[in-house]
Amino acid sequence: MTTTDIHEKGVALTSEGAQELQPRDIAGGTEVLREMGCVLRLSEAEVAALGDVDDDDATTTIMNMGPQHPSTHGVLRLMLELDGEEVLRTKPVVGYLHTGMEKTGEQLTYLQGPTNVTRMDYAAPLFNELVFSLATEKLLGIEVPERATWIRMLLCELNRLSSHLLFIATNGMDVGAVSMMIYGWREREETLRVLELITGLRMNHNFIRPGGVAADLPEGWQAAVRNLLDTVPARLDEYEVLLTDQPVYQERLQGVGVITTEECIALGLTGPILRSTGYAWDLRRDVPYLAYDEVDFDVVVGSYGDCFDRYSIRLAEARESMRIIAQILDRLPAGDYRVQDKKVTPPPRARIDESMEALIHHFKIFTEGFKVPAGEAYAAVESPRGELGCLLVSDGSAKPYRMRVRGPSFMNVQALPHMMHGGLIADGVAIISSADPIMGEVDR
Amino acid sequence: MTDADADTPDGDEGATEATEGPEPIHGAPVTEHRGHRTAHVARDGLLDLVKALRDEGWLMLLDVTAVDQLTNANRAPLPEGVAPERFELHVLLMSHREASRLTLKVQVPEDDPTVPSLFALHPGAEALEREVFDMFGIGFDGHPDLTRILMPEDWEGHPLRKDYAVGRIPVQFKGDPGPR
Amino acid sequence: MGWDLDDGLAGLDHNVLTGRVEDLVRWARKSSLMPATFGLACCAIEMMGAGGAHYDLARFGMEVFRASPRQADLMIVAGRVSQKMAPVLRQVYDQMMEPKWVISMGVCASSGGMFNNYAIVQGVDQIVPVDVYAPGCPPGPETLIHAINTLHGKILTGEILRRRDETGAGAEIHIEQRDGQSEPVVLAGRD
Amino acid sequence: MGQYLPIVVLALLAVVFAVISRFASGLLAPSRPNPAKQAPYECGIVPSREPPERFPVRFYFVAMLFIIFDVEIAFLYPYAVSHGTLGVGGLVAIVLFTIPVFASFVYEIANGGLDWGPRRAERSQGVHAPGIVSAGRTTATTIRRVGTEGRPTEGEAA
Repeated sequence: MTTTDIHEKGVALTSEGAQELQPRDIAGGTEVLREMGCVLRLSEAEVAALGDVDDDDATTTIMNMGPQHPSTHGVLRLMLELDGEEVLRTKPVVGYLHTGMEKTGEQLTYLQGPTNVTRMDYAAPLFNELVFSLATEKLLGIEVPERATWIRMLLCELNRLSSHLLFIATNGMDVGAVSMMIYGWREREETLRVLELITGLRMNHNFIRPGGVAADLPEGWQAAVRNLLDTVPARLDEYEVLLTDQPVYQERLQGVGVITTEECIALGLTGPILRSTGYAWDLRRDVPYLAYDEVDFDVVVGSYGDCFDRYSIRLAEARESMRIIAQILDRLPAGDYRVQDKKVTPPPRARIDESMEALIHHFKIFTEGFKVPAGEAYAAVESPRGELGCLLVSDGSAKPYRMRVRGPSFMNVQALPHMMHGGLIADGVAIISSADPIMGEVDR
Repeated sequence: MTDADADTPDGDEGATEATEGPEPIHGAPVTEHRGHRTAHVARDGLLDLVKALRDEGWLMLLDVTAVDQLTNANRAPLPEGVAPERFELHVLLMSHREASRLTLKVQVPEDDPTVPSLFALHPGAEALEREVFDMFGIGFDGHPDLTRILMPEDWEGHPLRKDYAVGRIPVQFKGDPGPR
Repeated sequence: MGWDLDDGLAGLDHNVLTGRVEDLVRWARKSSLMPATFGLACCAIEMMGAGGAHYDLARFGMEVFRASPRQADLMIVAGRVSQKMAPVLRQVYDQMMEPKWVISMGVCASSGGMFNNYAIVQGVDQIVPVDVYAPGCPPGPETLIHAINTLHGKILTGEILRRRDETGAGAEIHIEQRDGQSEPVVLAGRD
Repeated sequence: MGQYLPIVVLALLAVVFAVISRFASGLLAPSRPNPAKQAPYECGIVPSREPPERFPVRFYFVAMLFIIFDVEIAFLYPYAVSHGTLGVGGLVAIVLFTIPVFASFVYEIANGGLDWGPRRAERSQGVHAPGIVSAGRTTATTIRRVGTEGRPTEGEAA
């Protein structure tokens, strides 16, 4: 079925057959088990208790909250079974942004890897590059210099800030405060300007590479970051006035999409959703990587596990990130920004004109790529959405044999049906927005 | 006495390194590589090992993925008694109390690629196993809804297998680029 | 509303009385083009950035992103189109009201970009007729606004619709990228 | 005769406007019908099965609400404009008109027309936890900061 013959037939074959939600009468008893949530199904006993509700008058309609929908944060398709406005069963159908990145990852060398991986979670691209680089460095067994580690931490916290600002903007818009999009994006542009000054690009930076960082920090980066740290906290307080004290906002988010710690752990959820249930688990503190054990920050934990908690956690985490950035500002060590191991780092540009070996070295690293010893390595970082892991299997050649990225949003999307059960469609929109899934990371 | 202690530790040092390595978990041999602990378990022993580990504190299932070892020149060494097969299932578990991760490796033969599903123990595994089925064609018996998750429903073949072409369209050279 | 007498009728400058209805219709279509939200991947974030306060698409009468294709007449394909998404994209394009235009934002939409593999449609022009290709990965808001202005110019002259009637293909205009910082950045830490 | 002229002109204008707008779109807009345009829009998906004709009763409550408030207002406007000249007689007439409409509104509230879905009931009784839905709950009160002193203790690891 190539796209051309869709063109002739004129009829778009968009039904995905078995992947879709089957109506009760066709699918029979086992499908009703999905009632509680796509994954945490009802037990037979609960379904039996449910069974006596006579189904003939409550005709449930199955409706598509499809790939092209303003509030599904990208191309997520949810099939909802509705009784009037109330959501009974939900099934996420994903794959509408499947880009075959893991297959492409096997064709690119380790130096080209970050360009492919950075397009997975496009709200926080630097985290993908970081996790790929950490896994590669674990395979190589090399140590990245102090300055590179701290630069990576600075960039990741800036990216976390911009990702949480994107969340606040879209969360406000999804719940009806459309002007939040304008406010949220105003701050995000400030953060992206600082990232553009440092890395040269607003997104998909390819700045964190195996072996360190692509370039040193430019002149005047302290002034830009300090200016950011002066303006954004005041703006976050402005959001508090705009959103938190609003009865409408509270009414839409409090008590909606409640989830408990046991359910989160059973579903494999990490990040703000797990922390919103009151369970303090943050990789930056519990399995420290980079230099997070030398920086002092707080892990923010919620109390009820509903959408309002997740909103408050992300708002507070944005402030924590700025607190970390302030500490990095004064404690950034000097030194070189890339590992000086000849095998991994190409020689500096000036050396190439002088020595023949440097030119050969430069040529070999950029065309054929450096060889990584055979083995497997798994690295994980705390991305704004949860634990982002990267498994690299190397067969000794210059290209990874298998690259697997564990996206937190993939598990968060599977938990949506569980949180949306029993709520209204409007609550479902607020829940999708609170889970903040990024479809690039779900479909890879 | 003292020199006896002096030399025996070196002796033992060499010995312990070679023979047993990290101690086996519930009878599954464990190898350690760059801080990446891996337990090798047979297909039928998977469910009770995961159950035992879960009662021990390995509560969260982080990831279920597979590696097609068809064309892997130098593959990670397997402990003796574990026959290398084409597919290798990686089950990644995490214990919050010890703040550490453990990978379970299951060898899956090519002719009968089925593995018992972990859905009963960790419901979160449903989507992960659907993705492994979609990308590698490894069946999971006991899985409630084993269908494709990423590819369209009527897609033939399993893309992440090593014998599946990348599907690259050769880029034609459309005329010479203008003066640089 | 002047009349340069010594130029005779040619001196009559353009105004309401002497304007053609067709110009009025084209001007109306140009200045209130409603884009359909077809944000797929990274380019969607930049498209939202273009709609935000700093780059402000509202200056061109386009700040409202219509969700349903019934009320939209410009489809910005922002992001990579996967094989599973292709029929949906064609369906939404068919359901859009006439006259409709398509901007293919980003290299992934225009030509498959860096993902030349089984999963990505190598160029959205295999599915829908495209009018403007915006290069960049992702194209910055300036490039998107440049693409929109180019489209506005073509709509104003009206020849975009004449060609659509004869060939059924889009105008296929290629524009160059216009974002990034103007002055170069000096790298500190030379010591 | 002169007294009714404005009403006639108004009616004529209304008819003319209706006719013009009915046929203008047919003439001016480009029309290229294709099967997709007639098909219902379901977020880009071609629905494989027809949507059921029977709607749950609750949707008709919303229709009732609209009738009660909108239509009633339409009748109150002319009264409000001329209530001075109508005097007490007008007031009695309007009150007599409003009472049955208000009765249907009370019937609607009794039948839970406004209480959509169990969610609201569930939340108001605080089934999950007390204080989950309360104005006093702000971002500051609902989160707690766990410093770097230690990982989750035995109990919390649930």
